[in-house]
Amino acid sequence: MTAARRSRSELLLGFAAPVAAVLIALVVASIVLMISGSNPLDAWASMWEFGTRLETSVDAINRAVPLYIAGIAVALGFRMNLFNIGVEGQYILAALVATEVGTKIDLPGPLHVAVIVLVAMSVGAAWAAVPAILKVTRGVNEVIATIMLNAIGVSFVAAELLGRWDSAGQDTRTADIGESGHVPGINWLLEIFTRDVGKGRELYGFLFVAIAVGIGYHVLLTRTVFGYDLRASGANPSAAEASGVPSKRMILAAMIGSGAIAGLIGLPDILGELYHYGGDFSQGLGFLGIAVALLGRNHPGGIVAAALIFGYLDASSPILEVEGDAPREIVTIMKGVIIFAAVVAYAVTERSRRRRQVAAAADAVPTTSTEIGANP
Amino acid sequence: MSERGLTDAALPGSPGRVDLAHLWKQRWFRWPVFALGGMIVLQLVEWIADPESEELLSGGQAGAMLRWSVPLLLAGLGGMFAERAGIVNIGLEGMMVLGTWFGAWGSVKYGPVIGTAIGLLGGALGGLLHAIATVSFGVNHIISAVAINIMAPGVTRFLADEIFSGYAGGSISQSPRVASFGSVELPVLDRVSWLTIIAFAFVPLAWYVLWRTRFGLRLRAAGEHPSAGDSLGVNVYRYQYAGVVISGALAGLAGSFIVTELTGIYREGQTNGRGFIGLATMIFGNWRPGGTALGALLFGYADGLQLRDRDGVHALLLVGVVVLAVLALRRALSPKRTVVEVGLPAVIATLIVVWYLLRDTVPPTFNQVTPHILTLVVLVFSAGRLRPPKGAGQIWRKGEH
Amino acid sequence: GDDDDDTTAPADTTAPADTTTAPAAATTAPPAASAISVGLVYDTTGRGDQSFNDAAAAGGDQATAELGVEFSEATPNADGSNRAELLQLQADTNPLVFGIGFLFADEINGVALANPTVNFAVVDGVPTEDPAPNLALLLFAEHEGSFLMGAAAALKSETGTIGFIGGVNVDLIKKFEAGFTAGAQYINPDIEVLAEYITQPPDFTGFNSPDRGKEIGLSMYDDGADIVYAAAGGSGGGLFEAAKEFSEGGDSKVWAIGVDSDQYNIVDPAVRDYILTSMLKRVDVAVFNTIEAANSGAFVPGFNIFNLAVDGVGYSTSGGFVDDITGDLEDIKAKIISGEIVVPETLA
Amino acid sequence: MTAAVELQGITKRFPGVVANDGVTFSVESGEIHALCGENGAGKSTLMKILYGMQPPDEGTMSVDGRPVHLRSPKDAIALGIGMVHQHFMLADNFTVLENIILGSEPSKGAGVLDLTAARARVEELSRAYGLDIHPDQVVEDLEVGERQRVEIIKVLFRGARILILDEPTAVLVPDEVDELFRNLRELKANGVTVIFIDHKLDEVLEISDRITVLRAGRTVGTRDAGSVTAAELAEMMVGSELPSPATGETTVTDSVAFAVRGLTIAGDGGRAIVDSIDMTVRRGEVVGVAGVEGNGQAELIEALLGLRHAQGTIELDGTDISHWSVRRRRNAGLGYIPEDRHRRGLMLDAPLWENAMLGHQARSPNARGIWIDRAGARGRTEEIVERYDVRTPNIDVTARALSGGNQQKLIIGREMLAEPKVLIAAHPTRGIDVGAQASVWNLLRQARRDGLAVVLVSADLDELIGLSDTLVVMLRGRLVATLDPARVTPRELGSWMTGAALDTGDAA
Ligand SMILES: Nc1ncnc2c1ncn2[C@@H]1O[C@H](COP(=O)(O)OP(=O)(O)OP(=O)(O)O)[C@@H](O)[C@H]1O
Ligand SMILES: Nc1ncnc2c1ncn2[C@@H]1O[C@H](COP(=O)(O)OP(=O)(O)OP(=O)(O)O)[C@@H](O)[C@H]1O
Ligand SMILES: [Mg+2]
Ligand SMILES: [Mg+2]
Repeated sequence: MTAARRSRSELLLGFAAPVAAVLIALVVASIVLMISGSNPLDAWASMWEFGTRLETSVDAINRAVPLYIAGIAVALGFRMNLFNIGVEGQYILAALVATEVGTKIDLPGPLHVAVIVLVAMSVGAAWAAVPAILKVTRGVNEVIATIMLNAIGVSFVAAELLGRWDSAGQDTRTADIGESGHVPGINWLLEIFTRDVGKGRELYGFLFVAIAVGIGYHVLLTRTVFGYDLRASGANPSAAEASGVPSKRMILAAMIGSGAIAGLIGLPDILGELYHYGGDFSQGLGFLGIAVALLGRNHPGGIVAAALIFGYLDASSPILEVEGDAPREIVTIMKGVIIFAAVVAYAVTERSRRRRQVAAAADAVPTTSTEIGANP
Repeated sequence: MSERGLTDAALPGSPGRVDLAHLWKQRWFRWPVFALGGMIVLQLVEWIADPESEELLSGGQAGAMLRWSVPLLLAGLGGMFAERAGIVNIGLEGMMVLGTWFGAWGSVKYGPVIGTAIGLLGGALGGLLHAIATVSFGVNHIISAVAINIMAPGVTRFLADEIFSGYAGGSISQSPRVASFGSVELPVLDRVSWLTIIAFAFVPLAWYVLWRTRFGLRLRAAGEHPSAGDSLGVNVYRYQYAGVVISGALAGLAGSFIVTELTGIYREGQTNGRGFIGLATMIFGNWRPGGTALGALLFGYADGLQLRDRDGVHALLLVGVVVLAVLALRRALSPKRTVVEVGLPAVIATLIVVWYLLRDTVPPTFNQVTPHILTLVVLVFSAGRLRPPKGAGQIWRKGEH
Repeated sequence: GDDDDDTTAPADTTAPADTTTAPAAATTAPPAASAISVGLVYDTTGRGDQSFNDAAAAGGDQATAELGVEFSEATPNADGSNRAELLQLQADTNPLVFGIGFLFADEINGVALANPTVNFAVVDGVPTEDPAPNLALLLFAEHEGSFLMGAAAALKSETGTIGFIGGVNVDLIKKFEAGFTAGAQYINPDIEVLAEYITQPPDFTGFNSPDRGKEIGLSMYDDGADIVYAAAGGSGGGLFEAAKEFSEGGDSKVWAIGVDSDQYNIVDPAVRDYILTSMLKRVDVAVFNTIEAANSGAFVPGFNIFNLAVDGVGYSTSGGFVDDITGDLEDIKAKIISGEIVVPETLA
Repeated sequence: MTAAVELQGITKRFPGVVANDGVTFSVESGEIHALCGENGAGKSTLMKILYGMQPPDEGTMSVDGRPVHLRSPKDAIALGIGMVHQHFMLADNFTVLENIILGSEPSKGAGVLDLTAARARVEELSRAYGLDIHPDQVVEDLEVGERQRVEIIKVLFRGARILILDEPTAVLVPDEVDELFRNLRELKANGVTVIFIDHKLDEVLEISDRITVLRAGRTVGTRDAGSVTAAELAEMMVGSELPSPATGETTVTDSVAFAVRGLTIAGDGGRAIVDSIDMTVRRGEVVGVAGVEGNGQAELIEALLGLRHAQGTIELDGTDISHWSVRRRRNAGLGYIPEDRHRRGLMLDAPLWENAMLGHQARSPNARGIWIDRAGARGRTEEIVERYDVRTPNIDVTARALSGGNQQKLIIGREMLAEPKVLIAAHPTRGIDVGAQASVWNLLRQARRDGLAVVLVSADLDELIGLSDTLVVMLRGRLVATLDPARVTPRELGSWMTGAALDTGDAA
């Protein structure tokens, strides 16, 4: 087998796993629907019809943008074998503080947004630094620490901050960020290609930030020495250390970087649609980010696909209820099955890939070793 | 509590001679002394903080402590069984969610006793899924568990919509009222649920099973050194399956307990992160049943107190100071002392005293996260001393090691 | 979490015969052919929450039955991320769109501005910006209803101590506490009112923690309260359990007060005898009235206040436990309506 | 005498490798039978098959004259076969007793352990065979030799009459080896059949009755120990004369490349792990560090590399580098061949070309500024593969796919091509076969000729004596002797390493 052919077949195998996962999810969901007395074909047909409308696509992409950023935040930790379960707490706290700062300042447009973004990233980074510091100084496991810090961040720190603020309407929440702090929609981008997407829908301008984050993540990890060090540290910490990578500093860097990206997760919604932090702010994106990163195998391209799948499921499922085709909750089951099937499929394909490489390497080596050892 | 399960559990020393140092080494002796000491400290604090709080040592608070500690205890024991077999289970939360739904459904249909058993099975089902992924397919333990945690609420919501919506009082997010398991009147604690008693009976039972039976020895071997077990003909996979399924079953039982004893109803989202706290409880207990029970009681105490008596939590700060002071003192007296080891608890204790004096109450949100903060503090001070099973979290494949 | 503000009320029991409020519906149903279609967007739990969303659904069902309107429903993702999208989806096909719950306030205002030919209504919501001209704000005087609950509790209490449990410490729920405390003190200035909130925002699990509701209830009863009022959504069920358990513990009989709908008729028979009364908040009436008005071309944008005067809030008498004090309560109610008593919306 | 074990035509294939190729092997009851062969010859595989851990693809087995079919170690145990593995199979956290009874627990019924009976049985066994162990000790606290005894008791506890030992002497110092051999003779006297694998031919000749040699998965032959010489055995194993690590003439120059002064690493209990070490390495010189494992060699290396905090000074070409970071030291010309290539040397699941830049990732040709230079790095990898004869299909396979010897050559290649001034080599030939070993030795000799200064830590005494220009002995963290490799014998060296020579007052 030539290298090119093998890498093509490996690529195919890489795609086969997630596709299989989605198919399995479809089958499982169909069976569940049949048992519960709905017609799965009707359900999929109306989800498909609805999902392919331009408006739904905009919704799906808008949903995918924060999911994507969350996926990248989680993936950055994963690449170093760090399980940053704390993305959840980091982004909520970051969104809260950044929004509050955003309401207090008044700067020209891009600057205003830039300050909010910077504050959000700093807060996310700072909150992620806590488990990182605990890990490197005291050896505290980051999974447990971040789980605890999620609760502490949201319940204690956030509430203590929020408790001092004015409220608006019936909700307890921040004031609105001024006009200059809004990120304008980018429907013009769609209008280049097609008709007006219609009233009430704006493609998030934050899409560009998400794309930039993805590219930055990829370049950093695969093209820089720092990224190499980071991956080495994840792949084999003691070997990395012997190669001159200070593992503690890498843990700090990866966690803080992950937290800084996590700080951005809430901003597409806040700067593009809500303009405040309150009860209508979406919680739980951090955990979904874990799912998205898993499904996307920590690869920036894979995470795009994963975020879009989840975005589409979320954006097109309401039609099931509106049309009365099926319980909307079927989508939650589908998501769960997709993730589960995907991680199992990845484990299986990874093992088979390994086996084939070993066999290939063995092919290249004569079984008798006596003639090895000539002087180079 | 040492790891040497087989040796230090030996019976009390030679009769006729009272040797305090020797007695102190015996578990049966140390525990009551700890308990007594704890009560004296609480009494002192209550007396100092008077008249802020009467709840630190009241019967109502004791009952609440027991109630609130049970789900954490069961989850903690569950986590212990899985990790003792080498499989990390942060999917306890999801399995507990399954337990709440199945427990409620079973109770509605067949009464609380059978219902509880069904809840247990529901959790075990989640455990089985985790075992299939991690043991049979070699999926990373954290990843599989996260998938289960995401999937479980979706499944229960769907099931609730399909089944509970058909009952009067039921809906997509809740069940009809569920009867309790029944309780017994005890002194001081008032009414204690039978299920609470059963749950605490699991503590010695778990110890006995793990350290005194063939099953337990093999299960622990699977978590310490699976290849060793394998080389002696032990079917490692089977014991890992057993550990994770038991783990799920205990988490499911915890879910059932929340439904039948703590609230009398299934509500979506009711587990509220207890699976994670259960895991912290296990770590707190150094992967041992007695320690896990202690951790669960501590967290249960904090939970109960913050609900029953907010001022009590304020007074409890003083207890924290006492504990930290003792810790700092012990460190200072030990030969291995370092500035950080002694200084850190001392500094934190001082900060807490300052806070105590400056404010009359702790902010309500602080109450909500006391167990979480406590967990972090424990980890910060003892992470190096903890002794998790060697193989926990590693993916073991037969014939690849 | 479940961010609805109130508790349990299934569709079929929202207008029981023995409540003090009368259905405000007109009885003449116009022919179905001319009826409008209505789009409804619930909050995250959706229809079947036995609470707020169900009350709104009941109004819609009533409109379907009596007016022949057709209505379609939608529920946001569990994390509430697509409220605006769903409002827009409904606005694409329906001339009248509802958003159920205060969390819709700003988003519905935005969608209303973008769809000037569609009418919108939001329950409990007040947007930060000026409301759009095609948006109706359906608001309730919960403090007035809670005032009656406070008065009832004070009249019935034998220990001189009563309790209030709020789900989440947000303004809407603080309004309940303010009215309740004022009502109790109106009857007995020396009364002691224990008050606790289960969680603080942004943690909204306090509306969904019957376990914590029960524990707080038990501790309030332990501390001498004999009547406790819960404005805590799904956590309220825990309070009823606490009342039952404490009463059966052999001490004295204690009471709970329900909220939103007539909970005596909803809860399991095992606990209904501990529900003294319930504060009624007629979301179903508000929804039905709004549909009816729009259907006949008389949609009223802006503030629509549902207070004691229009029976938008009230109290229930099921079980007959407050029969001995209905005279007093009616008296107070009249005074509130007449303006003689001014109920505060915030704590003194 | 009947044959205790009779293997006929055993074949076992792994992907790309035929580990056993029609092996025939027979062991008489009550004898000590050695199994020899170079790395990868298929010895362990054969024994795993005999122990039921791996099913053979072809062939038949009989035990005590009866044909058997083994599905798992359980079956083998039932037939009285026990195996002590190359890597100990002991749970550190368990007591000796727990480790021993695991899998064959005496029970009071209903699965309840009968610990009293078990303890009595273990004590009886340890008396009967002169194996000194304490059932209630935790394995963590045991020395290597004690652990091995636990492993042996573990096998005897199961009533084994046929005992398999896979490279039991690899981890032992000479005295411990003597102790082990005493135990084995005791076992033999009690009628136990012993099969053991060993690479050291003098040991093999000393203890065994008969010897079977495997080569490339085939049986070469079986000889009586009394009628064969080491040279003959070696020829059977490799098909030619055994390569030796001898260096030839000296290349030591006068210029000091590496100097260590007063290097000290503080330990936990107040005692230093590494205690005021002085060492000088000149260009072209190999300084061999001998010592029983656990006497501070590993820590010394870590300190030299900057992985561990230490007092004292380290000078590289006259510059004090003792406060430099690991990366700075490595960029300044400190090469490193790690003792455990999987732990310290490779990223097993990363492609070869990424492995080939590990340790040199921040410098040319692998990087330009902060950017990775992919073309440069891949080019360098191709060069390593070619010049150091790394057998691989391409440079994109993962390191895991390579055999141990090829992995080692990749590591040596990457260190050599980076042109180090000082090379720190820890056990550079550990676990690789004789052929690859010879090539590693050649590479080191070559580098030494080119003026490289080498610090060589090894447990292989022949290798140390053969390659070093100067030998130092490390004992409990201190350098206790400096020896001339030209004059010292392995046995003398061994007595220095264990401290025996210190007591008898031999001078350095
Ligand atoms: N599980 C396995 N999968 C694939 N190949 C294997 C496996 N086990 C052994 N091999 C291969 O089989 C061959 C024989 O290995 P074996 O371990 O029996 O050698 P050995 O003679 O014991 O060597 P050593 O002296 O290094 O212990 C080697 O090429 C090895 O790589
Ligand atoms: N479990 C296994 N599965 C697949 N291949 C294996 C396995 N074990 C060994 N191999 C293959 O066998 C060959 C040699 O492996 P092995 O580990 O026995 O080498 P070694 O020479 O003993 O080196 P080391 O000292 O690193 O163990 C390699 O090709 C390796 O990939
Ligand atoms: Mg949105
Ligand atoms: Mg071998």
